[in-house]
Amino acid sequence: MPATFIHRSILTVGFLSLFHAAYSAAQHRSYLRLNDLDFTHLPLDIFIQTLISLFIIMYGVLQVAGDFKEIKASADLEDRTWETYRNIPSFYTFSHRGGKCSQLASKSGLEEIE
Amino acid sequence: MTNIKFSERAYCKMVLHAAKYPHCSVNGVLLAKTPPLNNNKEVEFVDVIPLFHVCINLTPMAEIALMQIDAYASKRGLIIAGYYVAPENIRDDSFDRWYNRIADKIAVNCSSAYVVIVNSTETGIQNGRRMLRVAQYTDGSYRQCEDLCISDDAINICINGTNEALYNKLVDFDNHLDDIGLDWTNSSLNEDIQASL
Amino acid sequence: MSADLIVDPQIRFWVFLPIVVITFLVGILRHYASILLSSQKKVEMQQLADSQLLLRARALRENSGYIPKNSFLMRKQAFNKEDGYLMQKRPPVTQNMMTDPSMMTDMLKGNLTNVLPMIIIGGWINWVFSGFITTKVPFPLTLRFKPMLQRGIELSHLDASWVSSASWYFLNVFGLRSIYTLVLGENNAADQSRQMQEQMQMTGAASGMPADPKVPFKAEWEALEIMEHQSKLFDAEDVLQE
Amino acid sequence: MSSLKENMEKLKLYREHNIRYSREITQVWNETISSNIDNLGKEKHIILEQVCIAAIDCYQLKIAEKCIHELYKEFPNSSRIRILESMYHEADENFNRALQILNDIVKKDITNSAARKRKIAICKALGRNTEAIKELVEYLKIFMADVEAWQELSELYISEHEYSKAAFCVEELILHNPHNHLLHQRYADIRYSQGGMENIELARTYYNQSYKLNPKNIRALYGSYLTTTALLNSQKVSGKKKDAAVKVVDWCLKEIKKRYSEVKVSEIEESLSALEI
Repeated sequence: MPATFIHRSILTVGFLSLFHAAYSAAQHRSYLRLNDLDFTHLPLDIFIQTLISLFIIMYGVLQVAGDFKEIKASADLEDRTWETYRNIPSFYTFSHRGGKCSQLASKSGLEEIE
Repeated sequence: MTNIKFSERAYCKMVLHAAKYPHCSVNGVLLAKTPPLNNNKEVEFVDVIPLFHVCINLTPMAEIALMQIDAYASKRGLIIAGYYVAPENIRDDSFDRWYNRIADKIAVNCSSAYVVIVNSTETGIQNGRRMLRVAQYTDGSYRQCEDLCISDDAINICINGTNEALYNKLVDFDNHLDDIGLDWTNSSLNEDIQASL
Repeated sequence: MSADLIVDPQIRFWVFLPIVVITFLVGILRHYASILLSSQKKVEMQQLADSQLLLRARALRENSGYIPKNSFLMRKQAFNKEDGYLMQKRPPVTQNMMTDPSMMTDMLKGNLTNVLPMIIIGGWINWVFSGFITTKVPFPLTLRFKPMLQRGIELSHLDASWVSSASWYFLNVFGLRSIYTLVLGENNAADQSRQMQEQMQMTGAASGMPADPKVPFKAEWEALEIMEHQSKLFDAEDVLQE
Repeated sequence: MSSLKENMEKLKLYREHNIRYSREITQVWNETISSNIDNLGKEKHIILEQVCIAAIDCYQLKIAEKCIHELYKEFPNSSRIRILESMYHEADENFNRALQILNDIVKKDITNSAARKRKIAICKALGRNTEAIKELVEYLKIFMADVEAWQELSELYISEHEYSKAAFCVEELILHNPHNHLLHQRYADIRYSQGGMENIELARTYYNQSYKLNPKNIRALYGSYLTTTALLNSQKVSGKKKDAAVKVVDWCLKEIKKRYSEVKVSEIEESLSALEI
């Protein structure tokens, strides 16, 4: 499945939201420091935002990254046929029916039959 | 001497098969009307079934193919009466070299099997030559037959066919085994050939 | 935290960034210089054959389960018998470095592109930018890191997480390697037009071959000798019916 | 007329899938590439090489000449392009000239495997298959791990009907590539062609292996069917084994029919009845 615009924007939104959460957390820490309070835990809203954006990013990445590969080692070979496997360019010969000698051979060998 | 006739369909499919894979050895079988024995003076090959191009000297898939073709042919009142081969290297066109177990098997079924060597070079097709050499295979020896009868229509279809890349439509048994959705009887190609007569 | 040490922002522009840029550019320059100077390594025929032989022996050892037992035994015999592939006697290869002039030039070129710039640029940076504190790693470190991170600054009371300019240079030299692969592409030296220049492809890793094949041959011989054939094929009957 | 980019994509696809579509490639060249050689960017050289080989294959020597010329302009000393040139002469039936070029290359660099392979191909082109086999065996004594050469040798042996030697080559290929279902199937094909009960048993194992590796491989399925029926027909099989074999045959037939009913080609489907005995 090709990555669509929607998936890309989902990913972007996820990242923005995550950064926003991180920034909020930093703000919270500095607020605590200014008021000489001890850090116990993050506020719940920041916590939830972080989690949600994490999942959004995970979803977005999965969609954008493209198709998965099969885990089996032979999976890549499944669609190969002899057609392509036996085709070895370094051993090509050109004296076949499309080549030059075709003209010569057909002159000598076949005219007598006609 | 026997007079050998090729129908347009048979001739075209043979030549197109050779033209589709110019760099491979290809083979196939020829189907004739059932009683070729009564009238030893004339044989008409009405159809061919293109078999292989990947590796023509291995037997298992050939056996499978022959079983199916036999069933197909007998339903239509035809018999496998010959074997054709187009060698990879244009220079090897002796009958002995292309002796094949398939030809042998046909000879068992049908008292006189024919072996056809197709030497259909691209330039040859364009010049409208007939590019076949036919031999009758009896008791382990080949007798070359000289009396071939091929209509001009067949040759013209081949000329047009190679120009329009008609060979891409042809399906041989190897193609069929790679993708069983492809039809080795080539019914649509047969219709095309019929239509252009 | 005793971090009340304020670093002059000018240091950022005149020391910190220049060091990064200089090391990066020197790295690029060195890359191209090595391309210019590198000579096509000639591979000895015998060496090539040996490495291919080893590849084949390894393939046999690893995947023997996929061929019938007889075929495996036949091959094992061919490799391991008295005068088999792995037991061939051949004259010992003595490659004397001093007598082979091409080895000498190769060594010289290696020095020229790797060691020399390192010394010169390092010395130069030490001379120009010596004595600055450039940056601070964002975590506390023990005192043992001091000689590594604070080369050129002899202050025993300075926190170990501060980095001096000379150390910053060395960090860059080693740390920029992955950036080079990013900029210059994977496997650095080889790009496409270069491949064209050479031949199709060299099968087998001939370059990594030691001069004396005896040792890997012996190891391979031993491994093959103790090997038992164990079929890895699926059992014929039950494969199809699940 | 399709755009240049599309055509480049197409050529890339052909390259990746390694298909010998020489006619199509030269057609693409005539359509767009020939007038846009300098707009190919990074892929220029590889495309020129590809087109050159395709053109040689179709006996369109003018195109090939142009490609070789372009490549020589940039890499005047490359042995890879010298090999292309020798291929050009080969297609032109000027085998002596081609051999001369190849011999030169080998003389300069004895490790050049591509040139050696071309020399073997020339032998084959001249129809001297036995000589080609001999040369190839010599080649494989040095380049023992060259998979392509083993593959070629196996095909040559098959064309000479020397099945046991061909089987040896395919075994070698399997060793280098044990998860390739095609090789297992080919090995089984060869063993079956050899004949004899032992070989058919072996073929059966390998068809099953191939089917296991890739259930889409219909040849393997047909092969299992064929070998198991052969097994049934032989006298030496005991009762218990026979029952199992009958089961396998039935299963194979069912599976084959299922495949065919999925694609719906009625004319072929009816011919399948021939398989039932």
